[in-house]
Amino acid sequence: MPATPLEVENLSAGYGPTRVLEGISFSVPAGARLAVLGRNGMGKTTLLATLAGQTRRYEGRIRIGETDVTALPSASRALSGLGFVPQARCIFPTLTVEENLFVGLKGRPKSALQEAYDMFPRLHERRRNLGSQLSGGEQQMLSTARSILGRPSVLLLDEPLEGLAPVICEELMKVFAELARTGDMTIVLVEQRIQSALDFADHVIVLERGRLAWTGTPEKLSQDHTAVERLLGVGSLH
Amino acid sequence: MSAIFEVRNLKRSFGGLAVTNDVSLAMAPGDRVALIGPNGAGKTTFVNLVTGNLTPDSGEVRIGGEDITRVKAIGRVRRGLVRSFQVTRLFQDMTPAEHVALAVLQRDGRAGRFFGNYLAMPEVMAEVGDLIGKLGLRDQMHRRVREIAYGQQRLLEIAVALALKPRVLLLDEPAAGVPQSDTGRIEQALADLPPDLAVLMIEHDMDLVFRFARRVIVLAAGTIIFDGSPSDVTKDPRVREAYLGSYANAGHAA
Amino acid sequence: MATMNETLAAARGNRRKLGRDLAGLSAILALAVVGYLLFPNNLALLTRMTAIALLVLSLDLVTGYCGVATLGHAALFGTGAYAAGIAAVRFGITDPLLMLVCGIFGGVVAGLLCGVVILRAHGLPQLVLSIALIHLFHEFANKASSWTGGSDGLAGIAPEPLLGLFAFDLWGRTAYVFGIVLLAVVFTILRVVVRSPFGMLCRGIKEDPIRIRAMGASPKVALVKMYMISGAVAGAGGALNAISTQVVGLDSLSFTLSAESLVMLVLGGTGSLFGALTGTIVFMFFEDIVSAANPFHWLTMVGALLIAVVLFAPKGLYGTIAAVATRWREARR
Amino acid sequence: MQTVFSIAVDALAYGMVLFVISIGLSVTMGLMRVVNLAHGAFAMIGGYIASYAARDMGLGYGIALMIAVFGTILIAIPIERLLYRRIYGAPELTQVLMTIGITFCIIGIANYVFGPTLKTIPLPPELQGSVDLGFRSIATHRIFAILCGLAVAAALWYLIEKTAFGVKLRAAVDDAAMAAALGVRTEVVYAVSFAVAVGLAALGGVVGAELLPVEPYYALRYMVTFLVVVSVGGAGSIPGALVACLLLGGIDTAGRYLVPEFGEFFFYLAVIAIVCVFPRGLAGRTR
Amino acid sequence: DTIKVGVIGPFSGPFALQGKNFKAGIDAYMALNGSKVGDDDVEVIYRDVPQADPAQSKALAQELVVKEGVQYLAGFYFTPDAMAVTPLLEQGNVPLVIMNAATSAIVTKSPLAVRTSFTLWQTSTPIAKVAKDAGVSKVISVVSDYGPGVDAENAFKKAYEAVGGEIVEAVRMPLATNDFSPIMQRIKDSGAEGVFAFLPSGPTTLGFVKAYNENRLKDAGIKLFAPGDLTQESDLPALGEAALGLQTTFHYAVSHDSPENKAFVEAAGKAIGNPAELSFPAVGAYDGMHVIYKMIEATGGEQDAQKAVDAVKGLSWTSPRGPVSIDPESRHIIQNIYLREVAKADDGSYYNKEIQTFEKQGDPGLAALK
Ligand SMILES: Nc1ncnc2c1ncn2[C@@H]1O[C@H](COP(=O)(O)OP(=O)(O)OP(=O)(O)O)[C@@H](O)[C@H]1O
Ligand SMILES: Nc1ncnc2c1ncn2[C@@H]1O[C@H](COP(=O)(O)OP(=O)(O)OP(=O)(O)O)[C@@H](O)[C@H]1O
Ligand SMILES: [Mg+2]
Ligand SMILES: [Mg+2]
Repeated sequence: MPATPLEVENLSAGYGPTRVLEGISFSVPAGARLAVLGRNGMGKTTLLATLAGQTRRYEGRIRIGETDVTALPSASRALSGLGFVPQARCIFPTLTVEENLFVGLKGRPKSALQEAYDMFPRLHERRRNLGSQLSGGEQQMLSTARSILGRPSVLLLDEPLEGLAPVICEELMKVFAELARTGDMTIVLVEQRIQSALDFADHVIVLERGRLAWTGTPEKLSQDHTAVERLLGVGSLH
Repeated sequence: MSAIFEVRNLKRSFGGLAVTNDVSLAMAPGDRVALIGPNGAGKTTFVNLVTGNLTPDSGEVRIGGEDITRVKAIGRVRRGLVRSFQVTRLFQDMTPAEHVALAVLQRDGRAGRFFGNYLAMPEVMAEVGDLIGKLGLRDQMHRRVREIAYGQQRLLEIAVALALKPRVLLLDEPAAGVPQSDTGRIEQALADLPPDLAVLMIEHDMDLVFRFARRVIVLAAGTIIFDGSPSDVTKDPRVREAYLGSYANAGHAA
Repeated sequence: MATMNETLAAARGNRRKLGRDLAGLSAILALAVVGYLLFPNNLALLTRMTAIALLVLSLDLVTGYCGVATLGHAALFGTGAYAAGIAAVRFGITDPLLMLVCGIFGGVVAGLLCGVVILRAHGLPQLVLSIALIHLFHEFANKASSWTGGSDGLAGIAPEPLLGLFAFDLWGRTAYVFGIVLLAVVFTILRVVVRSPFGMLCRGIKEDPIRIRAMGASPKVALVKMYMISGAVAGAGGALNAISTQVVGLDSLSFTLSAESLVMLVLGGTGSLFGALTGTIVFMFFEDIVSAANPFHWLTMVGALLIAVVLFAPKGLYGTIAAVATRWREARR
Repeated sequence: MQTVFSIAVDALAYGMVLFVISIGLSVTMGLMRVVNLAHGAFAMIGGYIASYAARDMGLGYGIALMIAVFGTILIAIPIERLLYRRIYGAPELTQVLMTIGITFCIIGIANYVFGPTLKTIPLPPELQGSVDLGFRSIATHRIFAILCGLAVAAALWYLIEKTAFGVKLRAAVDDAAMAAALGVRTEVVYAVSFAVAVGLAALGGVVGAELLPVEPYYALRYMVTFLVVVSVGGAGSIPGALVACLLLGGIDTAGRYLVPEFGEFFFYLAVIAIVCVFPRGLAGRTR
Repeated sequence: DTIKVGVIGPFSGPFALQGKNFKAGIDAYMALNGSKVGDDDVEVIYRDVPQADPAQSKALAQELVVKEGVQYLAGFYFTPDAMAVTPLLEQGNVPLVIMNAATSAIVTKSPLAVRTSFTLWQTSTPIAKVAKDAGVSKVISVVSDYGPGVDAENAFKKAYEAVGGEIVEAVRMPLATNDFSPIMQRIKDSGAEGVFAFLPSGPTTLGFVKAYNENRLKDAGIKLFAPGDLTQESDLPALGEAALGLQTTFHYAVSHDSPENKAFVEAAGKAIGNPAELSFPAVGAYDGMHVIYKMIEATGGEQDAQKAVDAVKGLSWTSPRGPVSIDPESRHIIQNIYLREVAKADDGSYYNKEIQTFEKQGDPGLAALK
């Protein structure tokens, strides 16, 4: 059995002097689909950003596959197999769509761009436009496609459905599931639409004020009404 | 009922791509309209055209019967046409109270005054407190915006729009990025709007759309392909195919 | 009930700010007295510092509060100086207060002119507009030498005694006191202005003019107004300079002075009146000390100071101290 | 008519010299978004090195040029690592403060080490003298500068627009954190770009030395000129900078010929007019 | 007692070279004549005004007088800086010894001002005759567009027209001109037989002289006449071949052949470090110190500005530049003006070779003022 693709031990992190995350540990098996849930401002984005190497880490270790990336800068983590779709999308505004995708290629041949266009034909239509001229949803597509192009072994998705039309959401969730199913990609998903997240995931963790408050399977969470009520602030899931 | 807001044959293209293609619509006071459509259909562009952030190639925009096509963006706001932004545009170093106070003062034409301070103006503070309270931002009132969570920034965005006392309100994805636990706040705020206010909301969250709207307009590739009641929209095959997908089957519309 | 509390809390916040204003004002006056006692023989420098402080304050109004990038702010200062000087030399208006009024008026006119041009662009091109403007002003003053004395400077300004009582003497006491009073008055007025709804509007414009427009306010109009206020302040500084040194040179309309005032502002910290004052005082004192210590190679020391400030106090001297103080206060809570 | 041609030739030559010297600044300012007021200082260092190599050590012009470019890069590396790295992405005014500080220091050091007199870089015989164009003559070294300008423009345009490095550089500038998250080693990209910019500055300092002679105050004396042409062109755009240099060079030259006493007026009025019509510069990149 | 002399000049920045020369001249004088006058020690205090900045200059002068207690103010490279301090002199009871600033009017602003340098009228007048004698009767005048440039233009024009020459055109060009090709084109098109040019010494002179050669004006036989600022000794190594044969008129050449000058050049060369940097402001400073020493002698170290100034009115001595005296009326220096030509020495260096002398020249500019 190969090493777990992502392992986090006792992680604490934050911004400058403010600590946001506190003692987080979990690990994800290959091909897993992990959903990270939690109310507004509980640290979901911070967790993903920390995994991607973009916040200040105070304690703890992060391992991707065989490599301990704890001390590595963001770029090295990306090169050892991490993909990151940030909540803010972070499109390069002065680059064209094609150039945006190109940055995500991580040295793969240029022909691989076609994969992205197959996934989102809309991007192909707009490939000569500047990133700043895209509509909100198109930016979201671009951000997702850009990360997938680099063939990450672990893909971190921060609210990838925000601003997308319902049909596209469905399509996209299917694509994610497919990527995970073929076994070579582990997906960590942060999502506000709890139901979509639970439908997709096979593991769930819930954050509460920067700490791990709940772990388990989606089915278990659906039944744990008190947890849902307390941790997610929603009456029930249906 | 006469239209408070009317758009006629609005057109705009970006280098050959017709993003808004002959769009016409009218809204009466009290209308609650949802504008939906696939990504890149031209919804945000439509709002930009209407508010004067972009100039149309042709067509006409009217508010309260007055043709405002040549009026600048600022003039449109002063005539009661107010928008919120798809990606929040707030002043990162100012507090929510300052945001709302500034909007209130501006609306009353006092934002150019060289003396005095809003904190010492009871009537302004009363209104600020009222609006902030309605949107549940009271705890954050005097914190800087950069320090408050994104969901709450969205609520503030709406508070600022409301403080301007619009006659027509255009909301561009007000709930994007707001967690489910907080969408209720937005809904409540929308429900409390003055009844004679006309509201057009762009949103991809269908649950919210169906709870809010009494009329739905679907825009695809720059053209209106559907304009009707929420219960009919799920039955329209073109809308289902282009936009709703299996959502239509889930039976939320009822 | 809630509103009652709000109003109370707001009133309390307001009082706290008022307290800070008074503290600031007394700080200026205390510093002035200390300066007088410590350097009774160097009042000329202190007066010059006061005049430059007015220029830097005025720059802070447009740069710090409105986010306008300019390397041509001396145009306002210089116009004020020339207005006061020309009034005295060519029209015989030698009453210092009237000269001050002329300076302020000149500054306002220059502010209006510069504002209208500079606000046509943003960022780097805006910087370039301001550079072009200051060069035009400079060239104009050079050309109009029958009025301005050209590159020889406008000499022969002989202000009457202030209020008919206090003559401007070699020791510069009158000029110094005049300058300090002027600074204190201007500072007080500016505190009110930046706190006012108009000040809030300007801060909003700095952060996001599109948002301001969506609120129905015109950034352009507000900024031009601010530019005129700024012109009045800079013009007052220029007039003070003309009155106290009794000459006006082309340097008061120079790119160098503009750049220097920007350096002082950033050194102290933008977006705060105290920052502008701190920057001026620190920079000019430092320059005076190192240039007296080694008139030949002091520029290197100034360079080192600027680098050190960026490395260790990236928000400017006052800005960084204020930030540390806030953090410390918050940590204690 | 002949006069018009004559002015055109002068304008072309002057514009190209401006271009060679300031194009490096377009890279730092437009692509790396660093308002690098120390650009002239690096050009000056290049000039000093070349002057030392060619005049005092008696090396050939070409070799001196190479030594100047690489020597300046070598000197710039520690400055980049220690100082510039701290201001990438900082507010513009902070960058202004830092780079002015660096300029002051370099001026002070140059004044101390080389003294305040002018330094020349002896031209090789091939570049001395002038060439007859039929209706007039033009200095050979100016033709050399024109060719250098064209070569630099082409090479730089290709590097930025067409190579993977160029895309990565632009991405890193747009959003350094995201570029890193996609596997771009932003520090390396920045360091290389900075080296390129500094090398170009040195090249410009040497090639332009006939027009802008090397002395300690060089670093500040021409700072405004560089800043103006780069911004009028639209920072970061190679064609924009080229057009701006030729245009402003032309206006300057024509103004100086026709109405020398109002030369400055013309130049700066033109700058204001251009910026008012093109508020982002002639070919400004939209953000 | 210690008598303090405050010297204000550009010791850093773009004109640092000139400030350095001030210091070299002063150091040379004190090295040769000791730092004591009678029982009093002389101490020099330097203050830096990098570019013309009258306000700064005045503030520093005030500081020197009030705080440092200097009895003499000296230096001043730029006219406005000197003008700015004239109102202080009487109140402060200090004489002002101007070591460079070259606009005629300064000495009229205060009876306590004495000048030991030159004026542009003084140096630009004789060259008119030189031009005429060389058989040139149509000249175009090209000067930098600022005070001294205008002075030079007026001086030349007056003198040249007086000897029957014609000024075909008078061009004023911006101080910050880098590329002189269009100016050269203009000179060509004017149909003049010669050019009168004034540019402040510094980097632009290099561009001007080079453009003059490269545009083949020299080959076309259009002669260049200028006051000596154009071929300042410290610029000659850079100008090199291009300057060869240029004729200028000036009050001082480092090459002046006299024992006084030999001693001066040696001492000043040592003081400045690199003798190649030595140039005319040094001699102005050197003679300025001479005047100050005489003033101290006359007053016995007491602070009495009027007495000090009266004492040097009519003073004459042999300066490194030749015989000079202070005009009792204007308090400006009367001196020889030399016509020099740039020549190549045996060791390959370039120098200004004196070829003609105009003796005892006063300042024609003062007459023009009236
Ligand atoms: N740049 C920052 N500086 C300081 N604090 C921050 C910063 N960004 C976020 N925070 C704080 O960190 C906490 C966690 O924020 P985070 O963005 O990780 O939450 P989240 O769970 O992703 O919320 P959301 O559902 O709104 O996306 C919040 O309280 C927030 O205020
Ligand atoms: N300045 C522009 N130049 C070129 N194309 C543009 C420009 N602005 C928008 N577009 C294009 O116009 C189309 C409509 O954009 P718009 O932002 O209006 O879409 P939208 O309906 O709001 O989509 P979403 O739901 O994703 O926000 C998009 O395809 C976009 O790429
Ligand atoms: Mg988040
Ligand atoms: Mg949109």
